[in-house]
Amino acid sequence: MHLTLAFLALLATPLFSWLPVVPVKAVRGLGVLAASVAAGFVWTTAFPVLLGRVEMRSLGIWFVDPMSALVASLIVLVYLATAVVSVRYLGHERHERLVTDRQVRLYYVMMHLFAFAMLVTALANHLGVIWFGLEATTLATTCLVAFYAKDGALEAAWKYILLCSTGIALGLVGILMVGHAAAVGGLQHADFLYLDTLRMHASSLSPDIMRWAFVFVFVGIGTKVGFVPLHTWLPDAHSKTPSPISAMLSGILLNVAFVTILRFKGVTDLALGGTEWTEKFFLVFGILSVLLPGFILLIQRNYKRMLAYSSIEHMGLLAFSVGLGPLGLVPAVMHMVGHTLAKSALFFGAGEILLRWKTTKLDHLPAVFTHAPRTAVLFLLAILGILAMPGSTLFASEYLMVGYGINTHLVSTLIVLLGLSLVAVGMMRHTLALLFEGAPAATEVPPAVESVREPWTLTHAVMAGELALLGAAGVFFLLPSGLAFATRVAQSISSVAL
Amino acid sequence: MDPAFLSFAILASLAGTVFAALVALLGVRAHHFAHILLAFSGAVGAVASIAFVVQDFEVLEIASVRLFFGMTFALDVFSAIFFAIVGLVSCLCSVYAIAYVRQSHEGYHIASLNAATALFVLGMQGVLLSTNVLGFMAFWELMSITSFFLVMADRKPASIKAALFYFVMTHLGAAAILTGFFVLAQGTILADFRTLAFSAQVIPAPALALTFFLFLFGFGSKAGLVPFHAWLPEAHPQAPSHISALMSGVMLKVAVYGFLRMMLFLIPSLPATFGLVIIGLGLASAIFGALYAVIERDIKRVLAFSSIENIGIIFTMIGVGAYAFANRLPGLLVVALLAAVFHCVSHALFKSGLFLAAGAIVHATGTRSLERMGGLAKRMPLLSGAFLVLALSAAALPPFGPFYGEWMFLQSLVQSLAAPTDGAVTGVLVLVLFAVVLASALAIFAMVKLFGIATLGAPRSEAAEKAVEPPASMNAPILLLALLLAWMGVFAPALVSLVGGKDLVSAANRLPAIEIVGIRPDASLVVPAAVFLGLLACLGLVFLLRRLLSDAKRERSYHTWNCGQPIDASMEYTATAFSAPIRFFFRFLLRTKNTVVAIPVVATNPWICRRELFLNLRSVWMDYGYLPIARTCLRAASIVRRVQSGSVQLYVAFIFLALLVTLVIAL
Amino acid sequence: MIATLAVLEPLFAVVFLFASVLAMPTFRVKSLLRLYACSSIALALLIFSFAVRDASGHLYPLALGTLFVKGLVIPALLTNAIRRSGASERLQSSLRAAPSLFVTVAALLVTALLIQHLPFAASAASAHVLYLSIAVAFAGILMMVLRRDVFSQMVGFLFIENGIAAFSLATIVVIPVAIEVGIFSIVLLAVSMMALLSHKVQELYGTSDTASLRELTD
Amino acid sequence: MSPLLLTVIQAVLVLGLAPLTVGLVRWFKARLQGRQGAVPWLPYVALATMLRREMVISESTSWVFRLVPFVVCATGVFLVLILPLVSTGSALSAYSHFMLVAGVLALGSVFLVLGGLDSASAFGGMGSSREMTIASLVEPAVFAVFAAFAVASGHATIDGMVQTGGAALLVTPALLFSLIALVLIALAENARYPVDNPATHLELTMVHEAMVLEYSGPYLAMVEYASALRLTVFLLLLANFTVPTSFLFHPSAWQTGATAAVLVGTFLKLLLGSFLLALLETSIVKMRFYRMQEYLSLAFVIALAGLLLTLFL
Repeated sequence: MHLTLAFLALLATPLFSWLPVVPVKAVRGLGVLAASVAAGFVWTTAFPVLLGRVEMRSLGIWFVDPMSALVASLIVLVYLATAVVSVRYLGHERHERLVTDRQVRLYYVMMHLFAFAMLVTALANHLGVIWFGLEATTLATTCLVAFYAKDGALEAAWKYILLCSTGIALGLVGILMVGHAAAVGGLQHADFLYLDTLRMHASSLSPDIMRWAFVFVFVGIGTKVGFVPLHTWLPDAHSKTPSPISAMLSGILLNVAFVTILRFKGVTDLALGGTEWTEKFFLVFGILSVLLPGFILLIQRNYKRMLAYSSIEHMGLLAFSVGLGPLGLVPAVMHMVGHTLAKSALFFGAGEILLRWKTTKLDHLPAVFTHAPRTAVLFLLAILGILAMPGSTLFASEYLMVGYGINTHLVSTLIVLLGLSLVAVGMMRHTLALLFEGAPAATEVPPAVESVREPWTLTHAVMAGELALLGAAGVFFLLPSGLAFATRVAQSISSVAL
Repeated sequence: MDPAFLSFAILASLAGTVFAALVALLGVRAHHFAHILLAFSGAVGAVASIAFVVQDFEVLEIASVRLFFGMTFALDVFSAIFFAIVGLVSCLCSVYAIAYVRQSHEGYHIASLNAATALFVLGMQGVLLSTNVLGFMAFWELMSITSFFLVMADRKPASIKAALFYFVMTHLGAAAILTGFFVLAQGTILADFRTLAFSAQVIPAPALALTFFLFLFGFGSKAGLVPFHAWLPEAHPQAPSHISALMSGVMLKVAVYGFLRMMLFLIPSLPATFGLVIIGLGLASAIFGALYAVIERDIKRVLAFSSIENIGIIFTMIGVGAYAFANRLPGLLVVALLAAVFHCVSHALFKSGLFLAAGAIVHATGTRSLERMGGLAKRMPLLSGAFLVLALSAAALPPFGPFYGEWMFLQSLVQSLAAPTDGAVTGVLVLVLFAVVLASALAIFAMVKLFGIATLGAPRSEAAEKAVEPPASMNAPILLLALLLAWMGVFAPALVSLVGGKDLVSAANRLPAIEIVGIRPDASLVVPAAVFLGLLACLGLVFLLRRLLSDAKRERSYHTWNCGQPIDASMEYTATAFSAPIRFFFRFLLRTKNTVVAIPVVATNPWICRRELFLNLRSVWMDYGYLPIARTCLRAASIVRRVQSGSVQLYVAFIFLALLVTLVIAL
Repeated sequence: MIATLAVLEPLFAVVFLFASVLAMPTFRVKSLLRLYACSSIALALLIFSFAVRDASGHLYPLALGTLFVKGLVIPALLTNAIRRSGASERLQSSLRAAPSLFVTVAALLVTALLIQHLPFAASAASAHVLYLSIAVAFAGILMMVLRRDVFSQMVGFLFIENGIAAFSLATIVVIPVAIEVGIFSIVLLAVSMMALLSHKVQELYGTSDTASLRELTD
Repeated sequence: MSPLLLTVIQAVLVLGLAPLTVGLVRWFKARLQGRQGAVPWLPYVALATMLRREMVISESTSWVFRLVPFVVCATGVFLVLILPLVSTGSALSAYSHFMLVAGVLALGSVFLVLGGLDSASAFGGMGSSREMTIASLVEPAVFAVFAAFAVASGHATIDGMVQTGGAALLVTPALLFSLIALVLIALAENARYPVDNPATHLELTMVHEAMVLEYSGPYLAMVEYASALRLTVFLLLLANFTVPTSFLFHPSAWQTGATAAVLVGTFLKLLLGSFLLALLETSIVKMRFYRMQEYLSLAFVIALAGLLLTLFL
């Protein structure tokens, strides 16, 4: 019941915010209100399942098990954070006459639809609905990528929609193959594409068809996740959208697509009767996705693209961890939580820097630390969080990941560790250049803006909140109860008892 | 003192450090209080651990925390010694920092600097106390990342570059150590050191070899062993002086502690070749460190290279210990490891003292280059006195403590030469003997150059001219360290027994001259106290004779003899000139290139010209080791970036190629 | 009526395939869209004949929907988008007409080979529709890779969509109506979005050639 | 004869005879070069006058300048007390461990170098740089020599080596190499001929003299006396190592009550040593400083040969 209410709220607000009668200032307030209402409803349904008091709750085509509950609550958390940050971000842009009122309305409409689509994808039980949700997210975000309609944003949006739609079309082929396998396997027509029924009757699905289906789904939806050979749209799209939206994109959309693939992996493993076959994919694509960004980050002088490549690298880490074996799901869950929090905080910080200096190139930026110390410190802490320094969730997840990796795939773990070192060096080098080394040819901000001490804005509050959450989750996951929580969530999606 | 009180004291020291970090964040006002608190907690930690060692308990359970999957922090004799070093040096450095940070015109962000210092000390204390893998790695990363921020405290491009280089090495090192732990753990993810020790007994030989090399790289890169040392002379000089004192004096020892903890307690006996590997790297570090310390002209880089040299000697001692164990020379094993720990303690003392003194000198003269110092002994008698004692101890000369560390090691080497083992072992021991002696000889040269050029003669720049004695709160720690080294010179056997050689020190408080084999030790028993007093007595005797024989009190001060040509400071011998013979004798190793540019004063007359010498001290390791690797990485990056060519067609082709390839391979 | 339809079914299939094959060498926008329209119509009729053959009720609206949406609405939408933005009739491609034709034919042969490996070729309702769907999809892919202008990328994507619709026909004949409508509407929305973006690209960059869309590199 | 008395006698004897050795060397060199030469006891007179002369101290020097003469002299005296020069088995002979001796020698050189640097003149700098190079590069050779003796005699203290040294020479001829190396080291340590020219003031060739250029009055006396002491110590040590125990003059004979013989023996050893040194100095020419690397590596190689032969024969 709560879910339908949440969806209603998410559908109603875009309509209101589009009507000209509602003034623009109210649209922003409405956005935050809608986000909090949706968050409230989703959390009330998700938390009992998450904390294990309630077993799985399947409500018709919606399906709330611990994993989808976790993903849904992360979606809504980032959605709420983005809504709050957008108030500051768009307020500042409107104040500086960079965006028209119509654009602000479009921004909010698309943001609500984007969140709605993601929730649908995360909680859906029917494969067709999942495909519908994924394609809806692509369409909603295309408008947002093309938001500034100038210098490359259009190009990024066009490439984004083209590549992602092609990818998801392949995903559709995979889904149809699963449907066909179900048909051949003798399931009733009504529930061909229902995930839970598929899991129950997995043994009757013919392994050959399921193998083809899994390959298509992995490559298709893998384009949405951004595995390496399929990642080319990600850096352009994530660096051209308004920063709060790229926080949602990088922070949570990639995770939603990844969980969809994990669901298919569950079904395929049951059908094939073993997890080794599917894990090979995750391992190979994971290693590729860690190595390529590792090298590019060494020479990436645009800080938003740097964060985009870091997202690709973290998705690669997730895939690698899942590829290690059934136990690899536990660090993957922790890593998902950590990456969402850290990456969204980073993009909010990038947004602040972009607001003040209007450029994403390091060579045109003065030393951020001297002019905007608050943003600089929070950005630095978030970078440390994402580089898995002790105290952040990623330290716990990468520790467990390397632990499992060393005993199962020694050589590939060493390669991934080298990749991680490359990434750490690349990102630290450019972050320090961004924060402390002002480029000589930096376009100085007019002195009027310069002299005023940097005010404590909403973004800083949200960033601080997320970093606090990151630290708290970091400590929580090191406690035995944290490990148990992560194992329970992983168990819900894994086909093998952990 | 009963164990409960001691563990409470250690906990208080940890809590004090954490509280100091929090207080430091309050801002500049809390600067004094934060440092006093840090000093106090350091002192408490040092005293408690020394008390623990003196009463020679076996293991002291400090606390067991549910964090890190129920991890226990414990202190045993071995880690207590290092805990004492950390406590003592951090206490002195924070007293020094009170005046130093306020007056330094480097533009430090004081609140974050103090907080990072406190967290840095906490990281080191945590590493020493933790007995499980996750705790060790967490505090190790904390130590690395805070020291990374401290190196770039003044936020200048040079220090950021150095800090980045340091970050690369520590990140790779930490990854290597983590992998080493997991390969050793063979499956159990959250093992503590005891279970690691058991599982290490059964792992196959190749896995054991892999763990050894991973630990050697991990701890070696942090300690500054030669092939992985290139970051140390870049990073330590950039840090504020009290931080480079902490890093050089103590962080390197924590790395040595980690390596020793693995070698002694975890990895079962290794074949002799591994000992040879450690000896090889150690000797290379000692000789290269000493050579570069001799030819360097930046006062803090000289000290950084001298740290590499001392670390090389410590690793050689460990290597000789491992080699002796493999070749059944138990006596040599015991003395070698004992000498290694003794040298760790002495190096921690004199190196942190030297860095603090160097910091005071740099602060007074405003420059780090030795070429623009001089004449400071006349202007800073107190500081230069302590500096002299520290320099002599760094050169391991007789009356002071470090001499006895090297004395024990070389003495045991010479004694085991006569042992009836096969030729190869004796050959190795002879090689080690002469390499260590050459390294310490060059170290004497480097320390004399450092002290001589920095403090003696006429001041070579106005800043040096106007230099004035640093404030008492900066001088006190340096003087205390000098006194400690003198104390070590007198009570070396007490320290040896403290460090673990209790049964080695013979009853009459003589230095351990144990009968290894072959050479009877009876005639070679040396009582350091007697040597110290003997030298003082001779000094007194000479002073008395001079008073008796020469009544001439009259003195006349006049300018230095200059055979008619008025001389000024520029004619004095500089650091480059002083080290010219060594640079010439070891040019095949050092590859220094000096180019002389001659510009004729008058165009017509080519003979009379103004010559300028450009000497670049390119480091061999940097040119042939690190830069090629960096260049290949960047070239690979520029190749890989072409993947993002921008053409949509290519991107679509990528998707379908990926699909086809996966289909072909997977099915 | 059924018999005639049974005879005509292979005709529809052939028209459906050759429309996409012929689309490759044509470089004029209007003819490209016309080919797309007739391939969609052929697909609609194919669905209609399937509906009649299997007498499964819900295929009829699907056939009608395909006929109306893919046959008429989308081509109309695209032509007026292209006309409004004033794009040049002549479309660029990295291969001239003849070579691209040969490439497409080669693709068809490859698909024929591929079919044997397909695990479910035998069990598909009609093997030839399966082959058709994969061939058309493959042609769509080639068009996207080989063509250098914005609009033909879109048309390539549309051909892939047609291929997949045929594929769904071949594999699971029946999908719940609500899901079918949802997928249909999303595809329509995606295409309209692409048209809008192509129009804007044409406006901003002045040409529809993708060469201008190359600045976003690392 | 109690060991304490032995040490006192040795101290008085060697401290007294030190300037005489320098005088003898100069006298023998003059004679060998056909000059009449000053009387051998001239150094005593020179030291006495220097002690009374007024001192001229340069303004640019610091407290280190004043400390150096005392430390250099103290190290000399310390060596005289612990080494077995006149007799073995004296009170402090247990401290004559070879590393301690090498360390104290190095301490003396280091302070002399610091004194040279403090005078802020190019001469002092050049002398100090060269002296420090020689002092540090000679260390490995010193260790090799004493390691060979230690292994051969079974004792780590020089006192023990000397007691068995004489006999050992005949038993293990390899020690001859070590002895030659010790001679080369002695020449380097005492700034004698092939390494440095003690009698010159030409800045390019003087090493030891350059450092003491700025000293005058009592300080110069102390430094001169210290270098004389060091020369005497080395000559007596060399003699003790070569003289076989059976001869009367060997210090271990002291226990057998042949006091007079040992005193005469010491004087004869000094006479013979200074004559041989003078002979050597008149026959060879000073080596260029930048060929010092060859000289020192030669000394090291010979010492190493001695050590390896004793080890493996």
